[in-house]
Amino acid sequence: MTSIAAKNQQGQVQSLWKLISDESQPYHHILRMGFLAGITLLFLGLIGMLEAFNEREVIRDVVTLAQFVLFVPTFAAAYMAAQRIREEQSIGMVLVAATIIGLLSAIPTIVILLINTQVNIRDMFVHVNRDWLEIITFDNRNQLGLGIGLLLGSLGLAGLLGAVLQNLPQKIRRSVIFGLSLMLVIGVMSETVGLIMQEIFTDDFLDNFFKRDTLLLNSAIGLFVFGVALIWVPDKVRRSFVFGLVVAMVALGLRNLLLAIDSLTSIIPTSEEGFLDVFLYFLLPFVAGFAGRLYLEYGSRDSNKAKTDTKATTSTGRPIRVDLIVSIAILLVAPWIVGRALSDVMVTIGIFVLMGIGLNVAVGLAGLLDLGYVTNYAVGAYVLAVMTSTGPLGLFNSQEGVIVNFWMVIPVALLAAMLAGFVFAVPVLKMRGDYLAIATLGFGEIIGRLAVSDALAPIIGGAQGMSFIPKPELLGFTLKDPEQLYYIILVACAITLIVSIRLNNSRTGRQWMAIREDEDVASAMGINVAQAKLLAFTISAATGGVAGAIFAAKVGTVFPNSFSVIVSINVLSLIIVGGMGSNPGIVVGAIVLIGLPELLREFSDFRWLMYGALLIWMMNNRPDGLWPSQVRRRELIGDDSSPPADESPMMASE
Amino acid sequence: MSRYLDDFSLVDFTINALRVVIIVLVFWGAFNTLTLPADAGRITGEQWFDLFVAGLTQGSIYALIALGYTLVYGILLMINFAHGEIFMAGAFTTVFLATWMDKIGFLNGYPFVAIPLLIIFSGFISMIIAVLLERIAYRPLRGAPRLVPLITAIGASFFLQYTFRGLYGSGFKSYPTVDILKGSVAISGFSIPIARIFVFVSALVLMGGLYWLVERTKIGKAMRAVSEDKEVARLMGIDINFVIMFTFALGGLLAGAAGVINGLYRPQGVNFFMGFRPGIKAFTAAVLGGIGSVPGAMLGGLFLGVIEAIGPNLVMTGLGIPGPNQLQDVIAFTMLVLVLIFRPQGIIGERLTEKKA
Amino acid sequence: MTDKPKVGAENEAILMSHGMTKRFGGLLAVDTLDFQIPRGSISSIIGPNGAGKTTFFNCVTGFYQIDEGDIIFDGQRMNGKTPDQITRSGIARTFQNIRLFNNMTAIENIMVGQEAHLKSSWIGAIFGSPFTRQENAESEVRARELLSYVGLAGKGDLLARNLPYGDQRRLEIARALASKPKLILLDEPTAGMNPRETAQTTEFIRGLRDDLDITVVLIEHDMRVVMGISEHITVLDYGRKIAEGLPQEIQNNPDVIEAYLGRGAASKSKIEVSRVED
Amino acid sequence: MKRFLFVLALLALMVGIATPVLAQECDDALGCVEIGEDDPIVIASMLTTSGATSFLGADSEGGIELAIAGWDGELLGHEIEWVKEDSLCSAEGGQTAAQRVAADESVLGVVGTNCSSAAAAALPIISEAGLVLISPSNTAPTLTNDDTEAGGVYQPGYFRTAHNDLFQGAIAAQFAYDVLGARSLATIHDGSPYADGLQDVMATTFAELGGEVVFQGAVNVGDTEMGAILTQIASDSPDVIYFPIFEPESNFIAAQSLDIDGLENTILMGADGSFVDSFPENTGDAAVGMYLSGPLVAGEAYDAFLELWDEEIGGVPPSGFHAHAFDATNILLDAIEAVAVETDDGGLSIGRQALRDAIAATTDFEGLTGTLTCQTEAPFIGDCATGEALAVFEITQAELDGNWPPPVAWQPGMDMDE
Repeated sequence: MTSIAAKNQQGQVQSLWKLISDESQPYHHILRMGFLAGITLLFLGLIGMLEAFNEREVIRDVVTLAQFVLFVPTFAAAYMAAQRIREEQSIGMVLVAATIIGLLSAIPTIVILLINTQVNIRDMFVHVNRDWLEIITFDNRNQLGLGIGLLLGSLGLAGLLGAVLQNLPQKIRRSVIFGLSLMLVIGVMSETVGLIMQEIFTDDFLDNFFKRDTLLLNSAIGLFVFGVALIWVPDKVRRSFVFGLVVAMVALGLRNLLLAIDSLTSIIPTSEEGFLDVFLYFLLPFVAGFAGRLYLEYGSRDSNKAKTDTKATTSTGRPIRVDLIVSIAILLVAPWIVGRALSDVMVTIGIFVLMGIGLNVAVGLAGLLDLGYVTNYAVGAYVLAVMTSTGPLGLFNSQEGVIVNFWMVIPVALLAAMLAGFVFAVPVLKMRGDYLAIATLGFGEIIGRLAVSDALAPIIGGAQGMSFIPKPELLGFTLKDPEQLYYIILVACAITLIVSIRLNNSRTGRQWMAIREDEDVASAMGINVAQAKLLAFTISAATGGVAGAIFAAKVGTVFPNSFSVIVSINVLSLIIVGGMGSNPGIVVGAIVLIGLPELLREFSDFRWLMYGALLIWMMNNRPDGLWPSQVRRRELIGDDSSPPADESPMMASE
Repeated sequence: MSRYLDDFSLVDFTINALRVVIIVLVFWGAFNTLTLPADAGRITGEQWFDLFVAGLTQGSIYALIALGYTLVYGILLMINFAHGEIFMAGAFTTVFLATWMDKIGFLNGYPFVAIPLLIIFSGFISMIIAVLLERIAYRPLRGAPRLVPLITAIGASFFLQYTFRGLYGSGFKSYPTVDILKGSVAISGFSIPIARIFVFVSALVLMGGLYWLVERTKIGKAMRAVSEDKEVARLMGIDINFVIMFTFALGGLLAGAAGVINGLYRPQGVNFFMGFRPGIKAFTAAVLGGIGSVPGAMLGGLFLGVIEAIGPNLVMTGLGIPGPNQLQDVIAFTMLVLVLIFRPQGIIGERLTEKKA
Repeated sequence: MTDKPKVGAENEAILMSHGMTKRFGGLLAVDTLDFQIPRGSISSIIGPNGAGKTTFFNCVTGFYQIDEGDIIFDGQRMNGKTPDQITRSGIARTFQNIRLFNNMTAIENIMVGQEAHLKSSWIGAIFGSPFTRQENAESEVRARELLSYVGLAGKGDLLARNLPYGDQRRLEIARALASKPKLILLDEPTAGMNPRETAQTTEFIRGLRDDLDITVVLIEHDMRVVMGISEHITVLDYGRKIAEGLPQEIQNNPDVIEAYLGRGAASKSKIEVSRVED
Repeated sequence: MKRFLFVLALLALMVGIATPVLAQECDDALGCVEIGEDDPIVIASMLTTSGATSFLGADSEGGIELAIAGWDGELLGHEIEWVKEDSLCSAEGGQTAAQRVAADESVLGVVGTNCSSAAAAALPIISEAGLVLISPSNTAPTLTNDDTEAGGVYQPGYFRTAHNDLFQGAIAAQFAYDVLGARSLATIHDGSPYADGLQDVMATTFAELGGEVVFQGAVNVGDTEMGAILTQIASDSPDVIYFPIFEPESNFIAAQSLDIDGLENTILMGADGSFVDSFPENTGDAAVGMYLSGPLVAGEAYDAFLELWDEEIGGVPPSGFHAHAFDATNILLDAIEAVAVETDDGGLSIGRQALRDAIAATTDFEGLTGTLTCQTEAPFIGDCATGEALAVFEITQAELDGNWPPPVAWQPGMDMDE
C-alpha cells in the first residue's frame, strides 16, 4: 500500500524533475534564471557588496547604488529569459514567467534571512549584519514579514519590468537602456566628473547638479532624458555634439595650462565671477566645434548626394583628419582638463602603458610568456633611487660638484634594465610556454625578496626603502606635480610606441613573430632563435626600466613592497584585456585595469574581486581583448569558418 | 652583439658557468656552516634532524596541493593558478566547523571521529569550489590558446580570494588545538612531534589513495587516457567532460584535506590570503617533481620542503649572508629555475616535456 | 627518365654522409647511413612508414644532432651546426605536415624565408636607417616575385592559414626558395593532392632544378611521382639503406620489393602499379 | 538647426544659473575651509583597505567609525562626512590617495596612513595642501624628524597617535635588560619598515645598555614554517627573542618556539603589531608568559569600546591600532570644534593653519591609548603619543581563556623593585 503511494509520488517527482531538467522546456529556463539571479543576489549580500554600495548614493537622497544593484541580477535574468522564450510563448506568459523569476530570485536571500533569525550565522558570514538586513528588507528589519513581502514584491516587479523592457520596440529599448546607463555611470563616477567640472565651473554653480559629489534628482532625470534624446537624434548630430564637447575640453585645458604658467597668466582674459571663463573657454569653443562639425557632416553629404555608395568613405575623410588633430590636442592638454588628482592617475596609467608596450614585445610579438616583468621595473626604480637620492644611501649625495639628475639616470636605468633582462633571459632561452612563465615568475619573486633583504639593505635600504629622490628638473622648472610628470610619461610612451611599431614592421619583428608561430621552423628559416629571443627580452626589459625610473621619481620614495608579483600580473593582464599585440589595446587595458579602480573609490574593497571577475569574463567572452590587434580583427571579419578562440596569434606554437 | 651570440655557445657557456658557481657556493656555504665553532651558533646534529623532519612535514603539505596542479596539468596542460585558493577555501570554511566542534567538546572528546570529519568536510568544500571553477570559468575555454586559461586562472585566483574575504572577513582565524596531537614520540633516540607524524601519515594515506585511484581504477584509466589524447579517448566512449570534472574534484579534495591537515599542524594564520604562497610553492614543487606526474608531485613537494627548511641555515649562513631566512624563497625559486634549466622534465617526470612543453 | 643521372665521383656530390647514426633511446632511427646526393640532380628517398626518412631530413637540417658519423654539404662538415647555420649555408626544406607561420601573411612568410640573406639590424629598424628601409623594400619586392613564381600572385596579404591547402604547399616551397638554397629538401610535396595538382607540382619541381639550378631531394610516397621525376633513388628501411640507384634498378631490386611486400598490400599494389605503368 | 539652438539655449541657461562667489574674509596663513549651513564637515581616511594588509585598514576604519559614532555623527550641528581612500600599504598608493584627498577642498583633516611607506609618499602632498594627517599606526622615527641628514621626512601637518619606534623600542630594551635581566637578545623582523625599524631601535638600545645582540634576522610575510630561523636562534641561546611583527607570523614564531630545543628558557617579546585580542587564542599555549609592548589600553573605557565594536562592526578588532585610530579621529574632531568660527550665513569657517596649531597644542588628551600630548620638538614633531602611555603586558592563562587586555607587567617610571 504505502509502497504504491510512494511509487506514485516518486513517479510524480520524476515527471516534475523531467519537466524541470529538460533543457528544451521553458520551465527549466525560468527556474534556472531565477535560481541564478537569486544566488547572485545572495552572493552580493554575503560578500558585503550591498553594504558597501549602500554608502554611495547614485541620486542624492533617492537611491543608493546598493538599491540599484539589488535589482540588477533579477532584472537581467528576466530580460534574458524573456528574450529566449518570447518566440514560443504569448506576451502574457512571458510577463508571468518574468514575474516568477523575480519572485524566485528572492528566495535564497530570504532563506538565509530566516536561518539568521534562528541561528547566529554572523560569526561566520561577517556581512550578515544590520546594514544588510536593512537593505534587504527596505528598513523593516524589525517587521520581517513586511520586509520579506517588500523584497518579494519589488523583485517580482523588477522581473516584470525586465520582460516589459525586452518587449519594447528596439529603439525605445536602446534609448531607455542608454539613458539609464548614462545616469548610473555619471552617478557612480560623479566624483570624477565633479573633479573635471570644478576646473571651470564655480562650486555654487555645480551645487545645482551635484551635492557633495552626488547627483541630484533633477540632474539625474535630466541626464536620463538627455541619454534618451541622444539615441534619437541623427548620428551626425550626436557625433557633432561629442566633437563640440571635446573641442570645449581642449579649450578649457589650454586655459588652465596658461593659467598655471605664471608669466603667461596675464595674457589671457579671465574673470573673478567665472561667467566670462565659462563663456570664453567652454561655451564658445563648444558651439564652434558643434556647429563646425555639423557643417562638415551635412555639407559633405550635400556635395556627395549623387554617389550614394561612396558617401560613407568620402564624407568621413575630412572629419577623420580633424578627429586626429583634436585627439592629439586633447592628449597634450589632458592634465590641465582633469586636474591634479586625475593627472596622478593618468601618470600611473602611463607608467603601465609604458610597461605594457614593452612586455608586448616579449609576449605579443615573440610569444615569450614573461611573468617576471616586475624585475625590470624594480631595477629601473632602484637605479634611479641609488643614483639620485639625496639621502644617506644616495651614491652621489656626498660628492660635491657631482650632479646626477633624472635625465642622466634615465639612460642608465634603461641600460641596467636591459642588462637585467639579458642576464635573466640567458638561462631561460631554451624553455617554452608554461615553463618559461613559471621560471620568470620565480625571477620576479627573487627580485622582490632581494629588494627587501637585509643582505642588500646597506645599498638599497632593505625594508626601509630609499627616500629623498628629487623630482626631475627641466629648464629651471621642477616637474614635481603629476600634471608635469604627465609629459615625461607621454613622451616616453610616444617614443616607445614608435620603436615598437618600427620593430614590429621590421625584419626583427618578423623574426619574433616567426618564433612565436613555430620556433623550430623559424630556426630552419635561418633565424638565430636564441639571439632573437634574447633581443626580445632585452628590448622588452628596457621600457620596464624607464617606467621604474619614472615611477621612482614620481613617488619620491622607493619601497620594496611596490615590486610584487602583482605588478607583473597587472601588466600581463592589461595586455590581454586590451588585446594581444595591439598597441591601442594596451592603452585601453591600462585604463580599465589600472585607471578605473583608482576612480571608483567605493569599489576599493572589491577592486580585486571585480578585477578577477573581469579577467574571467573577458577570457570567456572576448578573448581577443577590448581592442583586438589589426591582424586579429581582420581575421574576425574576414574568416567566419574558423572557430572563434582557436589559435589566437599569441601562443599558437604550443 | 650578433658576432658574440652567433650560436648557442654563449648560452651554454653561461649555463655551465652558473652550474659551477652554484655548486661551489653551496659546498662552500655548507662547509663553513658545519665547521662553525660550537659557541658561535653551530647547529647540532639533532637540530638538523629536526629541521629535516619539519621540512618533510611542510613538504607533504606542499605535495598534497601540488597533486592538484599536476593532475590538472596532466589532463588539460593548463596551470590552474587558482589552485592555492581552492586550498584556502576548504581551510577557511572548515575553521568555523572546527571551532564549533572544539566549543562543544567534540573535537577533543572524539578526535578520531572529528578529525576525519573535518578533513572530509574541507575536502568537500574545496571540491565544490574546484568543480564550479572548472564548470564556469575553464570549461568554455577548452582548446583556446594556453595563455587564455592561464589568465582566467589568475582572475579566478583574485576572485576567490576576495570572495572569501567578503564572506568571512579579513581577520586571522586559528584552528583549535587538538590534545592528541600535542607532545612527541621518541623513535630510536630522536624525538618527533606527534603533529608532524600526523601530517606525514595522513598525507601518505591520501597520496596512496590517489595513486591507487589513478593506477588501478576504471576512472583512473580514463583519466590517463584523456591525458594521453583527448580525441582518441572521446572515440573510445570516455566522457571527457566528466573525467575533467572528476580531475578537478580530486585535486580540490586533496587541497581541502591539505587545508585541514595544515590547520591542525600549524593552526594560525587562517585568512583569505593563506592560499597564495602555498599555491605558488606547490606549483614549484610540481614542476620540480615533473609536472604531470603524480609521484613526481609527491617527491617534488617533499624535496622543496626539505630544501626550504635546511637551505638557508646550511648554505647562506655559511656564506655570511645576513638574514638568511628571509631569502628562503630565493632558494626555492632558484631551485626551480635550476631544475628547469638542467632537468626540465623534473626529478622523475619525462612523458610530457618531450612531447608538449 | 630524360637525363642520364650523374652518379659518380665524390666531388660531384653536393651532400653526403658517412656512417650517420641517430638514436632515440634504444631505437636506431638512422643506422650508419652512407649516401650521396649528386649535384644538380633530383633525388628521392623512399621507404615504408617509419623507415627514418623524415629523421634523415631532420638530421641533415640540424633539427636533430646526429650521434655518430659525418654530414658533408658542399665540402663543409655540418655536424653540430644549428638549423639556422645550416640554412645559411644553403639547405632549405619543407615539412610533411605543412608548417607555415599561420598568423602571418603570405608575404611575411616569404620574407622570413629570406632571413639567411638579410643584414639589417634592430638598431637600424628603430632609427629607421636608409639601409634598413631599402633592404626591407627590396625584400618585399623579391618576396612578391617569388609569390608569383609559385603562382600565388595577388594572395600576398592573406594570412597563411586562410590559404587553400594546395596554395599552402606552394607557399611553403616559396618560403624555402626565399633563402636562395643550393639544395632543397621536400618532404612529401604532393601529399593530399589530386592527380592534376600532383602533375603540376611534379613539373614545378623539375623546373626548380632546370630553371633555378637547385638540387632537389624528395621524400615521396606516390611512386608515380618518384619514378617519373627522380634520377637517383635511395631506399631506407629501419634506418638502414637497403638500396640505391636508378629508378629501374630500384624497381627490380628484390630487397626493396620485400621491404614493401612485407609491410602490407597497399604498398605492394602501389609499387606494382608503378611497375606496370613503366 | 532647431535642435542646435535648443542645446545652445540650454547651455546658456546653465551658465545663467551660475552665481558669482563672494570672497570670504579669512586671515589664516593656509586659507580657510568654508562650510555652508547645510554642508557636512568632511574628514578623510587613507588606509589600506585592499590587499594582504587590509586587516590593518579594517582595524583602523572600525576605530574611526566608532569615534564618529561617539559624536553621534555630528559636530557643531553639521553632519560629519567621512571620505575613505585606499592608500594600500605602499608608497604609490599613499601618493595617489593623497592627491585625491587634496583635490577635495572641503576635507579638513585625514586619519591615516597605516603604513609608513604610504605616509612618506603622501606627506609632501598633504602638507602642501594645508591638510593635517594623523596616523594611527605609522611608527617610523623618520616621519616625525625634520633633520634630513638623519633621514627625517617630517612635513608640517603630520601627527600621529601611534608610538614612535624610538619610544617603544627603547622601552622594550629597558624592560628586557633591567626588568627581565636579559643580557643577550635576538630580533626578528618581517621586512616591513615598521618591524625592521622597531627591532633596530630595540637592538641599538639594548646594546647601549650593555647587552649583547646575538642575532638579527628576518622572516617573510606569508611564511608559516619558522623552524629554520628558530633553530638558528636556538644555537645562539639568547635570553630574549624580540619579534615586533604582525599576526599571523608572530603566532607562528611563538607557537613553534615550543618545539625547538634550546629555547626553553628564552623569553618571547612582541610589540603592538601583535597586541590584539585574538593573539593569545591564535597562538595557543605558547603565548602564556610572553610579553607584548603596546599602548596602555585598559579599564572600562576600552572594555566599552570592544563591546561597542562587537555590536556595531562585529567580532573583535583585527589588529592593534584601532584605539589609536579612535583617538586620532577624536583629536581631529576636537580640534575642528575648537577652531571653527561661525559665519554670518550660519555656516562655519575653519582655518587650516589654526587647525594644525590646535592639534599641535593638544595636551593631556584622555584617550583610549592613554594621555596624549602632541610634541613639537625634533625628533618627535607631531608625536602625540609620548611613550609614557606605553606599557609592557604579560600574557597569562587568563588571556588564553578570553580576557583582554592583559595585565600590565611594567610601565616606564615604575619602580624596578616592584
